[in-house]
Amino acid sequence: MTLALFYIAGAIALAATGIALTRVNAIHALIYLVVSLLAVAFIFFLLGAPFAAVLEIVIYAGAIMVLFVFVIMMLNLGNRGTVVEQEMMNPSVWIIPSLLCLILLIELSLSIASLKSETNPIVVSAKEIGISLFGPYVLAVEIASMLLLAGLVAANHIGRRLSKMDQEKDEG
Amino acid sequence: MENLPLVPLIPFVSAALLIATAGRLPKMVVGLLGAGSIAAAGLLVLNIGIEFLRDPTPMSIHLWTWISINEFKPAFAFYLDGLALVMMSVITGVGFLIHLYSTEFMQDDASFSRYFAYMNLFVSAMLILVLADNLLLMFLGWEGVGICSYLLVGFWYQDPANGAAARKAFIVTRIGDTSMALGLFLLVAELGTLNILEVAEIAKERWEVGATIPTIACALILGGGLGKSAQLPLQTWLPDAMAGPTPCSALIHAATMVTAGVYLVARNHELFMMSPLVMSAISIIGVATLLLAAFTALNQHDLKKILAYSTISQIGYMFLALGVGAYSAAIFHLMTHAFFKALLFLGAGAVIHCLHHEHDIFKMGGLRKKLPVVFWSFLIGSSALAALPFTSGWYSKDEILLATWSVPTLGPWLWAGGIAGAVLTAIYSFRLVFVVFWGEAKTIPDKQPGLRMSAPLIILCVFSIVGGLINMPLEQVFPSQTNAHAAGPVAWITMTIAIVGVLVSYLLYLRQQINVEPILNKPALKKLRYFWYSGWAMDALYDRLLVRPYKLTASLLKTELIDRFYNLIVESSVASHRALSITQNGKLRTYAINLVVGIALLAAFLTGIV
Amino acid sequence: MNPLIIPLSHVLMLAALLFTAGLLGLLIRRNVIFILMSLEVMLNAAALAFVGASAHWGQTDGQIILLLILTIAAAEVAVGLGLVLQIQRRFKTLDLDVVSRMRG
Amino acid sequence: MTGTDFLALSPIIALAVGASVLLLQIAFLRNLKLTTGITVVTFLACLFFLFYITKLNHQTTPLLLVDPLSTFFSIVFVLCACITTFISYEYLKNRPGRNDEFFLLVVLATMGSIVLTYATHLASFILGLELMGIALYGLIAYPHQDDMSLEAAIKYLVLSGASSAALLFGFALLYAITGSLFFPDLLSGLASPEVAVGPQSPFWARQLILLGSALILAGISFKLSLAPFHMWTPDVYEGSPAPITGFLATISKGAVFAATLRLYVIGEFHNFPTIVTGLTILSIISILVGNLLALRQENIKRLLAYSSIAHFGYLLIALIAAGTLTPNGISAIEPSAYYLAGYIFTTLIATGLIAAISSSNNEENANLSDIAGLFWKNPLLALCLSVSLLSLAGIPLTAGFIGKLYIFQMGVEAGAWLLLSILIIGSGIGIYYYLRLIFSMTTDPSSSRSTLAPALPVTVSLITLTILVLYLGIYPQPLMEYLLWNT
Repeated sequence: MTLALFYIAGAIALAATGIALTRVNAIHALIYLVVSLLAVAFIFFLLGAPFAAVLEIVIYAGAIMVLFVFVIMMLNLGNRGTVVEQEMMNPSVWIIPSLLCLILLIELSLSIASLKSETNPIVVSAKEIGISLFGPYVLAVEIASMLLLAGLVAANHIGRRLSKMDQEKDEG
Repeated sequence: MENLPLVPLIPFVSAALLIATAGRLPKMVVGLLGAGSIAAAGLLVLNIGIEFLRDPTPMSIHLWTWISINEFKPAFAFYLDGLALVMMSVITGVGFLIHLYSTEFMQDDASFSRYFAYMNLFVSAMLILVLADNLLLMFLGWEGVGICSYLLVGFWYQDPANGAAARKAFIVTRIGDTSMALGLFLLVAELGTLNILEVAEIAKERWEVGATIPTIACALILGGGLGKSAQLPLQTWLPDAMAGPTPCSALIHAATMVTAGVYLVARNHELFMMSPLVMSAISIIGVATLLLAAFTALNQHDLKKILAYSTISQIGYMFLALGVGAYSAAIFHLMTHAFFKALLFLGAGAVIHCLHHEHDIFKMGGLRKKLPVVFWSFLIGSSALAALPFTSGWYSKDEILLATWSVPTLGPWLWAGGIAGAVLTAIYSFRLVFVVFWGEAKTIPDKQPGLRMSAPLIILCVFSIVGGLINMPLEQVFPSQTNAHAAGPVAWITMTIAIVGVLVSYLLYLRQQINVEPILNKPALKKLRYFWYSGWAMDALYDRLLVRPYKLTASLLKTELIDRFYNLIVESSVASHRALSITQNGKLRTYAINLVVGIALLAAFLTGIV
Repeated sequence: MNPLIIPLSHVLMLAALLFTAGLLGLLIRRNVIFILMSLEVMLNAAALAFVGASAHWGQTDGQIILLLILTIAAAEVAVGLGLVLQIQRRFKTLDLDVVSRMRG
Repeated sequence: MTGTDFLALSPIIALAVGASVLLLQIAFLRNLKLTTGITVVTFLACLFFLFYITKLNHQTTPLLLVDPLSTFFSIVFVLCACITTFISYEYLKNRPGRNDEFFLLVVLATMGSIVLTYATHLASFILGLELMGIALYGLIAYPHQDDMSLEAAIKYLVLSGASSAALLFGFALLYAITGSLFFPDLLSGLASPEVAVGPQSPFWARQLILLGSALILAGISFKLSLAPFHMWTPDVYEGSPAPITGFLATISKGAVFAATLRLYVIGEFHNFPTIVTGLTILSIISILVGNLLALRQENIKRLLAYSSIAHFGYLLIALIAAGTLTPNGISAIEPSAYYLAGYIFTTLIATGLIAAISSSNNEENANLSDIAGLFWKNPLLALCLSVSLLSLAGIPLTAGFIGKLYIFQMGVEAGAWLLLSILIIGSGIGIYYYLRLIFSMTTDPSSSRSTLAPALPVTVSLITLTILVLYLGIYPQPLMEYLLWNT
């Protein structure tokens, strides 16, 4: 039963990702990506990691994807980019990369398929994660806060408009 | 004693300062820094010398190990013994006088600061050379003085001829240096060390006297000495090196650097004694060089070239002394030669300075009254050079010739060569004095040497006379010589032969009693004189023997296989550069594809799928 | 719930598939926003592998790495989207091939 | 957390406090001079603590191991960061717009490098890497009115993100096999005894470990810009502000290498012959590709980028040879640490000088023509650059020579003749383009317009670095002994 659920969720995740990355419209792509992330979150749940599943939904699907949506809305792209995007969907662009990725995938799967081990999952509760997060991993939490600070400062600076002249150029 | 490392350091720091300020300092400061640093080093040497004489045990100061690879641990370490002390004193003492002289001689030169930077750097490198306790550090100093010599010969680089002279000096000595480097490699490979004391010790244990390997090693190292000291067959660069400023010729090409070859052999005498063959070669080379250079000096009329050939000739005497095992005599002559030859060069510099840069002695004359200080210095310098009795040169040359006589088999022949050289030396040195200072005045001096030029001349005059009385602390360095004094007549000839030469010179050039013109102008003799004038046509010989065949082969090979091979390297490098540059096309996707290719290949390789 | 029996190799296989899918997206898209999305997919695949392995060993470590990956992804996306804004402003396009000028 | 823990962490805490103070200062009072001052004080405080803990050997939680070697690396990095601050001030002071955040990001990036250097656990490894990375994205794109810096930043972000993902995926595979993220247990202390690593371990386990290692190696090679993962390097170096080019080429790469060294030695990766062979191939390609690409490069930033590719190829030789020399691979540490320190100081001189040139020219790039006649205009700085280039070329009496000699010696002992011949070929090509730079400094000054007179702190730092490079080349003994003593 769980195994079947896992395959279904996996298939959904893969298919949604595939569709998302071949969309022309960014918003459509994002919706598919959210679906994919939800499917992965479900897999986390199946693997006995409910806390991870919740985080995946809240942060990935909830926060990061919404960030994308904001930016796309701010840019108000419309259909300007669509033409270029369609041009590059012809085979000459994707055939070599696809072959490369196929080779890499074969390599990965050859090794992974040889893995023989039975999983005996134990449900890891949020409490246990909390204990180890503020036990051995407490420094990771602190450093992660610095990392977010760096991201914040960098994004704030980069995203800022430079000057009035710049703004006028934008509007014009 | 602990401040020994400061001796080379002070001139080095001064040179670094002068280079860093790049001529922005006022000349006054440059002069003070340039001459002052040498004076400071000289005072330190004096201090160290006094201490050393009180307790004359050799000591070495290990500063640090440069690198350590298995057994091979070349160190930055200085070794102080009597020999090093003598050399240091000569370098800093004579060096200081020459620097002082230079402050006046060069004062109108635009590159005043550059000059002192090079000179200080030279002194520093020379001090490292004589203080080094291992051959690698010595080689560093060796190359350092080579560079400084190159820079100073080509000091007035605006004239292409000077540049050519500098290059010639550099390339010819480089041939010797390469040979020396090969010798050092051989020593490291065979003995595993370059420390001078250890080399001597291990060599004695491991090798038999006269075996092949020590002979090859000594011959190769000797090659370096021959190049640096302008001995046959590498002597051709020194006359051209006179293109540099005269005080630098006095310091580098007379007093110190050119005698480095003598120092090299003396310092490693225990190694050289392993090979009697090389020792005989040294003495024969010495005699050949001293005769050849003396004949050439006789026919020159450029004031500085005469002195240059006489330097080659005098170093020939030193090599002769080394070859017969009279090391302390060689070093003794090195020291006295440093005094009187520096004196002569500085005197020549004063003449040239006061005579609108005139070099031709036959355009001078009658300067006896006009430039009295210079005249007296020349007279004293030439007497010492000719080894007139009781001058410093007399003591040292006498010692060399007497030691030569007592050598079995070859001895008398070498002695005869030395005596012939002594006569010639006396003739050409007094020819110089008579032609320049007597007779009618052909060029009128426009100025007089000032105090800063006269004072060094006077001090060097004193040393040139009494320098022979200095007792050098060399007993512990060299094996004691058997002072087998030669029988009466030999000793008398040795001691007085120079007077004959002076007399001949007097008759020929001052009195002109014997009119030799008709004989000299006979075609055969004229050719011979020209042959001598050209330095036994060595340059032409090398041109025919080496340069032209080289150029010929080069031009033949230009289109040939070997060159094509080298061009292929260049072309393939450039072609692969171009090809690789094309891959850097700036497209993110290309880069990403490359990244994936890399991951795929790496994964395939590591997991063994390929 | 009955014992969850999902073989580790299958989880890793799914992660590898998602990883290559993200990589493919990175290789064929020219629009910066899509490239950033592909990056997210790749990071998410790595996170999935960690959670799978974490479940296999019954440890918390893998899930904590997931948390860190989320943090990193968030920060990276924030900076990346800032760049997207600025690129759109300056070049009037999000096509990376147009933006690329340096070479050699 | 004990007192020793806090002591061990004190350098990182100093940087964190500094970053917080900077954040507050920027919020209330924007003043570039004040910001620079606080940054310098932060770095000096950090250096103070680092010097205080030089002898400390302490595992602080599983995440960080403070040991003398890492502390040595951290001292080098923080010193360089401090000098970068001086150079950056010079670079920023005449630029319009808000420049204060620059220093905050520099402090955070430096913190990332220290965390990375001390890392003994995947969590700290990846956090340090990404903290440095994210701060660097911000720094590269800092002058975002400049098209090139935007291009450089987006290229770096995308490719670096992809390589981080590969790195993480690789670690996930290792984790799946061995159940540990702690470096000492990564391969050896296995959670399940039947999967003991080595020739006796089951085929599938080794297979997966090697696959994971390949992905990790790919990720690390990208950060070290080893060929064939090097292509981003020239573009990013060229597009970055000059002080950040220096940061990327020195601290960023150095920290990744320091962490890799530790991962390699503690994780005992050298027990896998195929990994060593993989490193050999990477090293050979990097040396050849890096040197060949630099051959006729006119842009100095790009040239340094290419040369850094080659230099990390040389560094790999130490790792490769170490495995065959000592069973635990520890002999890699001393030569590579020496080489790395020499390389970092040397490169910082060159990039610092380029920063000074581009600040005075008010343009981002320095071409060969921009340094024409430098010997006549500013002989002192020209001398510094010459020493730096000679050291990069590996001429005796410079740090670069001793480093190369050290690595060469290791190669000889390990009998890695192929690698050594490649090293010689690479150095030969290298001499050509380094000397080409020196020659162009001696050419006629009239062809270039720039005047060069950087502020005192910059000049002093560059001269200090030059003296350091010469000192390490003439008197290498103390550092060698220090490194030997502490490994």
